[in-house]
Amino acid sequence: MTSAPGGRARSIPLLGHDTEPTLFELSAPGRQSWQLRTTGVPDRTVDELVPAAHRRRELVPIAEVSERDLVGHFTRLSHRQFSIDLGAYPLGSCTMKYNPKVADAVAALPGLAAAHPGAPASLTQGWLAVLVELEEALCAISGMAAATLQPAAGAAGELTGLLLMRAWHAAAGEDRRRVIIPDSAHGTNPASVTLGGYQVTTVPSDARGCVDMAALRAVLDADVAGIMLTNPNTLGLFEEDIAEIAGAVHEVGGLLYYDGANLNAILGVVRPGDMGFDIVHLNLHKTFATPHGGGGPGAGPVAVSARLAEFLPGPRPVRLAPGADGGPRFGWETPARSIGRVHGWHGNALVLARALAYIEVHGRDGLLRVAERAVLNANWLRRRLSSSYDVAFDRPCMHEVVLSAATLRKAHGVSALDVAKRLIDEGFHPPTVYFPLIVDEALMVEPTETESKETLMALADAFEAVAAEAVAGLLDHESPRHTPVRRVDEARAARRLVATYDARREE
Amino acid sequence: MTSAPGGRARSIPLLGHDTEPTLFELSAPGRQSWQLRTTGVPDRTVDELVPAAHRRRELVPIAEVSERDLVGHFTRLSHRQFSIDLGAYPLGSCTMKYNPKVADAVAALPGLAAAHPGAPASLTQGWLAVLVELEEALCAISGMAAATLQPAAGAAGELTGLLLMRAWHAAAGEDRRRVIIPDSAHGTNPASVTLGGYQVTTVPSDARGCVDMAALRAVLDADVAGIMLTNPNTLGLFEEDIAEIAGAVHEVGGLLYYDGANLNAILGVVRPGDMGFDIVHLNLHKTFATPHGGGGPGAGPVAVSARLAEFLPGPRPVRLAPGADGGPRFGWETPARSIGRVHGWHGNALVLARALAYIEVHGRDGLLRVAERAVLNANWLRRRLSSSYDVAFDRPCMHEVVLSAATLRKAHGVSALDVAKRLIDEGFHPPTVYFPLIVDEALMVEPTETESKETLMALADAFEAVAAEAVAGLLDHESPRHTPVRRVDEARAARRLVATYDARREE
Amino acid sequence: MPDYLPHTEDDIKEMLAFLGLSSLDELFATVPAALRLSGGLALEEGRPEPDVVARFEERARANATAGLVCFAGAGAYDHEVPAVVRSLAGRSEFVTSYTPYQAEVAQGVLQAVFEFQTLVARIAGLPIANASLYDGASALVEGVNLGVAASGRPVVWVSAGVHPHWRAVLDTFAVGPGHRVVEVPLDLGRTVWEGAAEAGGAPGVLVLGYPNYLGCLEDPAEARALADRLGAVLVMAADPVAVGLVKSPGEWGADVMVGEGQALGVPLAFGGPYLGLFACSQEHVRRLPGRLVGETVDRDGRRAYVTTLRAREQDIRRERATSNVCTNETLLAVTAAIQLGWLGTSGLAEVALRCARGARYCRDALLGIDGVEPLTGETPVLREFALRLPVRADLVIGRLAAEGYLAGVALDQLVGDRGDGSLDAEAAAHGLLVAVTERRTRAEIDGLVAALDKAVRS
Amino acid sequence: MPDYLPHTEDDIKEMLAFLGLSSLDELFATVPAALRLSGGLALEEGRPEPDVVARFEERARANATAGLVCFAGAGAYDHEVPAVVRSLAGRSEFVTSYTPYQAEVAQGVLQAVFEFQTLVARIAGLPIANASLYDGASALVEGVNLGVAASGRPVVWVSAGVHPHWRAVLDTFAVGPGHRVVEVPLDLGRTVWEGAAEAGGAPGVLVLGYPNYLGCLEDPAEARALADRLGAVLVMAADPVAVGLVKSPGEWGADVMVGEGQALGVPLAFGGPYLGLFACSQEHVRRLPGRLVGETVDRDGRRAYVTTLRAREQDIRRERATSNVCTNETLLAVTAAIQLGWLGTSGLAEVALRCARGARYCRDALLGIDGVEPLTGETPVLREFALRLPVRADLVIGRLAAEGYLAGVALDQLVGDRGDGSLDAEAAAHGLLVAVTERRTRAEIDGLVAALDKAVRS
Ligand SMILES: Cc1ncc(COP(=O)(O)O)c(C=O)c1O
Ligand SMILES: Cc1ncc(COP(=O)(O)O)c(C=O)c1O
Repeated sequence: MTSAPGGRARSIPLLGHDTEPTLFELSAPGRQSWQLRTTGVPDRTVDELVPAAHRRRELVPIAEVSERDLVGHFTRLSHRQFSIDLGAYPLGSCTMKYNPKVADAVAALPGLAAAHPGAPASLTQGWLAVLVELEEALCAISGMAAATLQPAAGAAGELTGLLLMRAWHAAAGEDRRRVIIPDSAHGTNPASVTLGGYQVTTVPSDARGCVDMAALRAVLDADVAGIMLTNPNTLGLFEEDIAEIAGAVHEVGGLLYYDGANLNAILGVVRPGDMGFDIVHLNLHKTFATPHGGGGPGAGPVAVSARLAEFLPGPRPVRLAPGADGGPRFGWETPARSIGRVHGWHGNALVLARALAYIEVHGRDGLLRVAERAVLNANWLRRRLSSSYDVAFDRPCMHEVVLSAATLRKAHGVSALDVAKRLIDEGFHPPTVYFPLIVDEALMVEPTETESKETLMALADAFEAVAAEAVAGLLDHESPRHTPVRRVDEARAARRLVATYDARREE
Repeated sequence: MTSAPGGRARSIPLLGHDTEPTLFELSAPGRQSWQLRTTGVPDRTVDELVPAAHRRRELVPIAEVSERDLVGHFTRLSHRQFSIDLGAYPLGSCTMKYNPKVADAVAALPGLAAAHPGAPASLTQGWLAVLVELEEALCAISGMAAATLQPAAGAAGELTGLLLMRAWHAAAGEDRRRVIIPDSAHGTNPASVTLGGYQVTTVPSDARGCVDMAALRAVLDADVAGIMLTNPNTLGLFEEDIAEIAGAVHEVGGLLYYDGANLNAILGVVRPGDMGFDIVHLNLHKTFATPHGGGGPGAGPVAVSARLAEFLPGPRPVRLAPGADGGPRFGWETPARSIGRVHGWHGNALVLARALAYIEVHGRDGLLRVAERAVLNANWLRRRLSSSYDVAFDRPCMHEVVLSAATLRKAHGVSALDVAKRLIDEGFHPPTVYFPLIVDEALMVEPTETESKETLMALADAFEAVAAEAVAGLLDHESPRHTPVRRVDEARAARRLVATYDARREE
Repeated sequence: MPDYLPHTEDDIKEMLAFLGLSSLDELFATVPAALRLSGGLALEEGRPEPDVVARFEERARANATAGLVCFAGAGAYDHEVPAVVRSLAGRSEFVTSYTPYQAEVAQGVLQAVFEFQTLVARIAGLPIANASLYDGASALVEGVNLGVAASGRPVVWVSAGVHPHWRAVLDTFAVGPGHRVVEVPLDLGRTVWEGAAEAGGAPGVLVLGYPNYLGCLEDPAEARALADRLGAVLVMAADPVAVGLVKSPGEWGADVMVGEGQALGVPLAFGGPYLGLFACSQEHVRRLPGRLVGETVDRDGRRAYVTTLRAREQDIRRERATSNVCTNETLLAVTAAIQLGWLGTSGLAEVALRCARGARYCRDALLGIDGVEPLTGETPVLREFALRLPVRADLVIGRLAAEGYLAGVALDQLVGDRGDGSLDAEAAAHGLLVAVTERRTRAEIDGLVAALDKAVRS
Repeated sequence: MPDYLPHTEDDIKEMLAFLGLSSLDELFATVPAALRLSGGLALEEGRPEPDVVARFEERARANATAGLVCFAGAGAYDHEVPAVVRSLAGRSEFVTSYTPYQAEVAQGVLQAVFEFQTLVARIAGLPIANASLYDGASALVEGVNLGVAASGRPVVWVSAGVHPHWRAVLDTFAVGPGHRVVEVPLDLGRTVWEGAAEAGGAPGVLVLGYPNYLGCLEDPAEARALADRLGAVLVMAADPVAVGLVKSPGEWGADVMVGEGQALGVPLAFGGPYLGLFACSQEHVRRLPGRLVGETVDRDGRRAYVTTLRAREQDIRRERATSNVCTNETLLAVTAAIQLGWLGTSGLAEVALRCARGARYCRDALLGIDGVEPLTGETPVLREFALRLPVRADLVIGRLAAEGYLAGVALDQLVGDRGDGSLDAEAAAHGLLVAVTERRTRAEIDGLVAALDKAVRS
């Protein structure tokens, strides 16, 4: 079998719409990219070094490509990929704001990037300073007393928070079994509840899109460990009854967990701690603009009120008494009743450093502006689009608005998916579709604060044009039309699973 | 006038074929990207600092965009641009080989990139070492005695070389007026001759594509300052009579200038110095793989034989007697009869550093492999394509082969340009067209050594497919078809010159 | 007021007017006044980028460790990462995109992840690999969850040779589902499975480190046989670089491989973001945690990639999902695919071989220093090994830092008070774990040895 | 044998066979045996990338200057270049493409250059700007060539206030065309045009530096009037940052602006690659040197960009071309367009203002040191100024380097023995040129002043 040409570029949309061969198809026996340092270490054969019982018979087949073809392949793949840097990305609930490049530069500093996580505190004071100062900033922002930076993403933060909840109740000699979540909650919430060893009790949303207080009261009892909320909620609405909710939950001895995915809307306006939350996770890869990397890495620090601090994961970076020179000193400390480690080391350190840089550039004033502009943008879109789309709950929203194609669907047979795909042809990444689940044909739009009025106008025009097409019966199921691949067959992918190149060849 | 939306991405081929607005159309009064260091320097008003007579009345209009829109704009532009990293770039005479990323890393080292060119030698020993070691390597490669690294590109090297020629003859009390160049020469050669104060005498190529010896002898006399040749020449052919040429030119007291643009073909095989050349320029942005940056920067060092060294531009980096610690020491020195400076500082330093890195990785053995593979690739293509295209001079070539669409043109009304544009649809950057001028409908193909056999096969298949279409009368003038813009109206650009955005608006 | 906001004063006026509002503050009318933050956040005012960069440069300088010649490992290794990998993985299309929900505009990330899955599966010697998990520790937790679900038995036998931090993370997350984790002790670097039985209850899962945290290659055949006898799922926590030389978990018969992918192109970065590797046999595919990319075709029949078997995931299955993971470590998976592409078939083996050579050379030399003893027995080592020093290891590390070396990781710092069943406090305090990668030159190793010789004598 | 070559042994065999050859050597049959190099190049064997990087890191460390707080200028300035500009200009599509010969696949570079031309034209206050030249010095040479061609008179009056290196380059290249360059001396930082006449022959071109190399803002109106009287073309060598505050060359009536664009986002980089700026009035467009991008439409009527007026260029016009330039500095032109986009209308002025503030503050403080005198008279300065020290400038620079400062550029090193008509050797030896950019903090300036005070006393 001959290999595919590594220098042909018909797979980049600039030149054509071919598929890009895989790394494996580009491979040819004997090609090599690697170059390793000359060490002068004495040669020894594999046989001398690896006992026969363990030795592998053949090399692990990877691929054999020249550096030139390696570069061609992955550069071409990048041209087949949309990203924030290319344009607006109004993906609801994901807060796809511009990621400042300065954070990349900070994360690339050798003094940070080349630091070994197992080095003693005396040799890593700079990193400890970053972690401690970030923890302090996050506590100030969320209105909490202490935090752990270990969780690697939001969901990890959720599970960590639920284990804190569990430890808290256990310490009180209680064994509660249920955690309440609203029906509008993100999927990670119920999934985390299960992994936390709790049962999910779902409360419905009321006509205003908020937690139905009556329904909540009905399910509250001494078996309730706590409730998980995001506020603003996934409908982009602020839970106005949050004080009552907090009161009611606390009354039965439950704790309030805050899913910080939507914190962007309220930075500097209101703090989860002041709303009565006991445990808060923050998505640094959303609110604090750390790049999402096509699916990760993220960071989901968890901040708690004073009474829960002693349960936090450890070891924790802490300030020590100033050194001889009076300068700050930092070290590690494990809380008295710590639930233990939740990460192999100290958390996603470079993501944490990026977030601190973002926070330091914005400061108290800048973060407030972020929230104001985010909410302004979302409301402007809501108002503009309320005439052409159903708005799930048409009242002032926070950082995002949930539209619905329900009417378009009924009247014109056009789905939220059709609208989303058609928007691609208009030059925009689609919004989040079919979430939250309680909204029929949901189109969840989060413009974020870094998009300009002109971009919002163009986005609104695109949305309206698509709606108009639908009404005129001109909107088909063919879009997107320009992308290197058209609509993909998801059913087939699941039916005939091909999850590796080798599985394909076996076909 | 409202501004264009900075977040819309229909101009990237991934999503669509719109034109990308200019930076100026994206501008909106009051937007800002810049952030400058807090200095604590006392404020002073412009009036205090700039005398009224000099003060400008209004700010220079640049553009007012957010950092997010700045990133969107230039990232989108990059998706409208082909590059080596995306695929093969067989542009004859340009040696578009893969540019190793390691050279970028070297050029980014703060110790190199942040060094001020006016700092004394004692503070820039590292840079001086780079320059001296590169000069030594280039002399070894070209077989010359000394070199200047100042010229910023090949053409600058040519002119520098011609001035060295002039200085040499002047020193001998001679005032010669003519410089000979073959009719196949690159346009910079004659242009440089004129700027060097000489008249161009053109010698024809013979039936074999080489300098016609008889014709050369006929124009040689005491008025000839020298001859400029590139060997292999622009037809990709080695001038086999080079020894005779050198003898004849030297006989009349002329000097031989070597245009190093095609050096890639003979690295480690034969050296210009051994062929009898007196002055040699090297295109580091070709042979030594420094990235061409969409048109520059380059570097065109000039190496000379011992007898010309005293005329070299100055100041020159030189080795001094070892320091107290026995380590190497470097300084500056201006040759006795230097023609003077040819660059504002020391040359395109970061390009020079990249080239040295490339040379050090390859070494004596690697550079020879480069030449062998480059010539192997070109000959393979020549052989493969000789059945479907005219080969200007169908005999073993060096690093490139000049094809011709002459027959296709006569028989099928298809031009070299049609072939070139059609190749774009096949996923390849076109070859150089209509150069060298002496070849009718020239298609000059230089695959370079970093393209694989598979890529050459695909390229050959594409060439043949296009020829077949032409023969079948199926090749139209419509290609390229997928690119974000189709064939552009060059005549109109020249007729109604719009060289700035402001000129457009005046229309 | 530095920020990245495009809104001009006029924009804000116009937009507020359009909304019929007179101030930005009114946007927050639905936030109860009583809860509103007065006086703003307790943070400094914003500072321009160059000021912030200067601060970080200062913090970076305060990490002395970054300038040292690195012999530390313990799960984080100083391997070569070439400029080409950094520049490709840094392409902003990979860096600034979200999870590939819209396949038509995400073929770049999807295909790169598909290639990553293929490479992990080949390294694991197992047919299925997912699109990554947070890190090795989280991969272990997911592996155990899968094993318990598959076997239906909550008892988990974990070799104490598994990385101490990973075991700690497993303990933390075992609480929710209520797994009963039994730690099986080491002796001279080898797991003593015999005793485990007493712990009561037949295990549903066995976990073995390969190599273990002390760098020793234990015998997976023994664990496999035991697992067969007990009808348990065998999870191997394997190192992808070691696999360049040794048999893959699949060859040893593991049902699940979990691993840390940091060694595949990811910088040390003080411990994160790293890359959780997860592979398993075909029968467990529907229990696979996290995202999975599959190949399919588009409506024109063109090959295309898309996330698949979504029904396992939290956003669809919610409380019955196989895992709660959503955001994973995609960018690092893409980086690993590029790094592996750069290493290629010969390079992965070459790196493993060079590590083993360097480690052997270094270990022999260090054992030549009197008072320095091996901490493990005859079990073979590759890239890393444990020694018992005549002096407390933390003191030695401190002294060698002054000489320009990060000598390794002190065992007591690593294992804390959980130990591994064989280390007494005294041994832990004198225990040093030394790693030698392909980047370490003979001169650096000789330098380390000389400095350590001096350090243990002074 | 490290390299970047894809050829396997089999590839080579097959390809040679296809060519009917039996060895690679036969490929070079047309090279006369007598000329063939025997024994190979006199170079070391190739070394793998990491070895080479290590070497360069060592060389980089040997450039002490890079670590100093920079007060040196003389045409190369330490301005802020933000991460965003570096990352955009580093996109491989811009970095690894060739000259945009095929417009359809080069709209990215073409449009970026079109925007660059627009920005340079606006800064120059002139309607036409080209796609860049090598550096300020080469731009000056081209400007003079244009002026001589336009005026038809080869005599060129150049103010001695023009950067000494540029004047040196002009002298070098004047030899070919045979321009007669007359240097018009400075006095206390101002050009004394009066004397020039004697040099004989009416000049076709006048050249003025704005500001001049000593940082002084001379009066262009005087030069313009003189040029009018003599019917000469006025070329102004202007600094693009200064233009943020002062009138543009166009406003002053210049026919041509030449300049160094390094200050617009280009690193100091030991002097290159830098960026030659060139702009002129409409009447000279057909004499414009170098590449020019123009706007047009494609066959579908879409806006498109293409290189235009090619008939001026060497590849078409050959020996009658307006210039021999082919490769220019496109990547730096693109960088400058991005940097200017980042600065924007307010930023360019802000940078110029901050430089002027810093320079004024620094100059006042330095003049407070006894023995330190101004070298120039009342002519106003912006970012840079010249002082006369009581001690040799090179000694002071050496002493301050030890304190962490690059104090400036020694005048004698800069002007060499060509001087500027007013500097005697002694003044040159004691002359120091100090530049203060927007990056210099008050603390850094105070530190410089204190150190210099100490240095001149010791
Ligand atoms: C509302 C909400 N909660 C939780 C999460 C989970 O966060 P992560 O993806 O970082 O695990 C998300 C992110 O998608 C979210 O939008
Ligand atoms: C044969 C030849 N000579 C000279 C040159 C001019 O080199 P540069 O573009 O670096 O000025 C070139 C480059 O195009 C060339 O191909």
